[in-house]
Amino acid sequence: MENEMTLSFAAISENEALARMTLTFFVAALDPTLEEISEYKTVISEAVTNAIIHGYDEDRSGIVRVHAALDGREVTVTISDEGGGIENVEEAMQPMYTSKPERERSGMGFTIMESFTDSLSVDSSNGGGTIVTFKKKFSPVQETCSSVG
Amino acid sequence: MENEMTLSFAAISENEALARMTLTFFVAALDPTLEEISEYKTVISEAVTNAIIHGYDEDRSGIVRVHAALDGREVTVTISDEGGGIENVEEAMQPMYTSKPERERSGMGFTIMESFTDSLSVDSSNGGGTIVTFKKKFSPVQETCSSVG
Amino acid sequence: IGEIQRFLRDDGMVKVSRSIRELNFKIRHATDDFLKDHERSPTISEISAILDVPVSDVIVAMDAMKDPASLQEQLYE
Ligand SMILES: Nc1ncnc2c1ncn2[C@@H]1O[C@H](COP(=O)(O)OP(=O)(O)O)[C@@H](O)[C@H]1O
Ligand SMILES: Nc1ncnc2c1ncn2[C@@H]1O[C@H](COP(=O)(O)OP(=O)(O)O)[C@@H](O)[C@H]1O
Ligand SMILES: [Mg+2]
Ligand SMILES: [Mg+2]
Repeated sequence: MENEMTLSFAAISENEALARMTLTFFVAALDPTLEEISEYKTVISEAVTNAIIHGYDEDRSGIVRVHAALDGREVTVTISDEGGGIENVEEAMQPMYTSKPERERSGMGFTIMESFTDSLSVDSSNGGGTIVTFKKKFSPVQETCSSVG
Repeated sequence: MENEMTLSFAAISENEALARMTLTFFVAALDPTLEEISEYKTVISEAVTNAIIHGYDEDRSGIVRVHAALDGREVTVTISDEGGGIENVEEAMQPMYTSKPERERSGMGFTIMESFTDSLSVDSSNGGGTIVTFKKKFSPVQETCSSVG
Repeated sequence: IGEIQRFLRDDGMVKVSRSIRELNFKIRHATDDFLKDHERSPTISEISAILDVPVSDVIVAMDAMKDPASLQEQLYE
């Protein structure tokens, strides 16, 4: 199965749910397990929240862009912003690292994203925005139930 | 309330539901009535289907773009394609007119869109793609029920 | 109920919190039962078949239970 979509939206936290739902509907035809969906949504949620909170500092004039492409049972998703960027990506990806400790953020976003995806890459530079790309392969459909109409 | 989003996707009929769901989520915070939501979804569905079937003749390499902007309780939605376009827009908008009678299409798409929106405009030229823009204002939230939950 | 049910079918947009909560609850139970019987997570179409509700409703209800402070809260309350 091949398909492609892009969603872009104003950097307000209400739109995180919009992104999560749209991207879930996008892969629904692959009939993922509830566990896979939940992992996939968590990754999107973490990346989009980072773009809004860290990238744009919640400046609603910022635009977050999410691109998704399906190739067979694998989805490749890119979440990008044109916000402040990350000076030291390696440091930012360390478990527990957060630049906003005062907001009670856990610093576990990237660690969670890595554990729920098959691959994750982060491309960012200070002032130049951030691009997070991940791939996730959904398991083959199991034949336990009779086919559903 | 102000908000903005764009969804673009491959011109395949499966994505009509994706567009409908995403655009419904986009206005959900306004708490529209069931009737308003149903009208709104119908308009999006008709316009997106036209772009896929008429604009691109179901060539899946075509991209359909849906932009939506909220201003207070009014949403402005633009559905555009870069497909074949419409030679005579006035004729195309006549009730019952269809260029694909063999596909058992009703020719009522534009008529339905006009009746369910506050304004509708169609901008198209032969070979130059089509842009459909509509506005719909959602009625103020009624305080008839006490809040549940 | 008829109207709600019809609307639920037409895209998974329920306006009544009780329906979405009930569905929520049913999904959790069905998922637990399925896990016990099959030792794996059910797919959305399996849950949809077990509960006899459209896939889109399963997706919406799942999201609502995961993040109660989300958009769904506004949607269904
Ligand atoms: N899109 C982004 N733009 C700018 N900085 C980012 C972005 N995403 C992540 N960061 C930086 O990486 C750090 C770690 O991110 P994360 O692991 O999600 O933890 P948290 O969000 O809890 O701080 C953030 O604190 C921030 O400094
Ligand atoms: N996006 C589009 N691109 C090209 N032609 C279009 C487009 N939308 C509508 N049309 C033309 O306008 C006609 C009328 O559209 P509509 O009222 O929706 O009826 P139907 O889709 O049933 O034919 C179509 O048959 C087609 O010729
Ligand atoms: Mg984070
Ligand atoms: Mg039509």
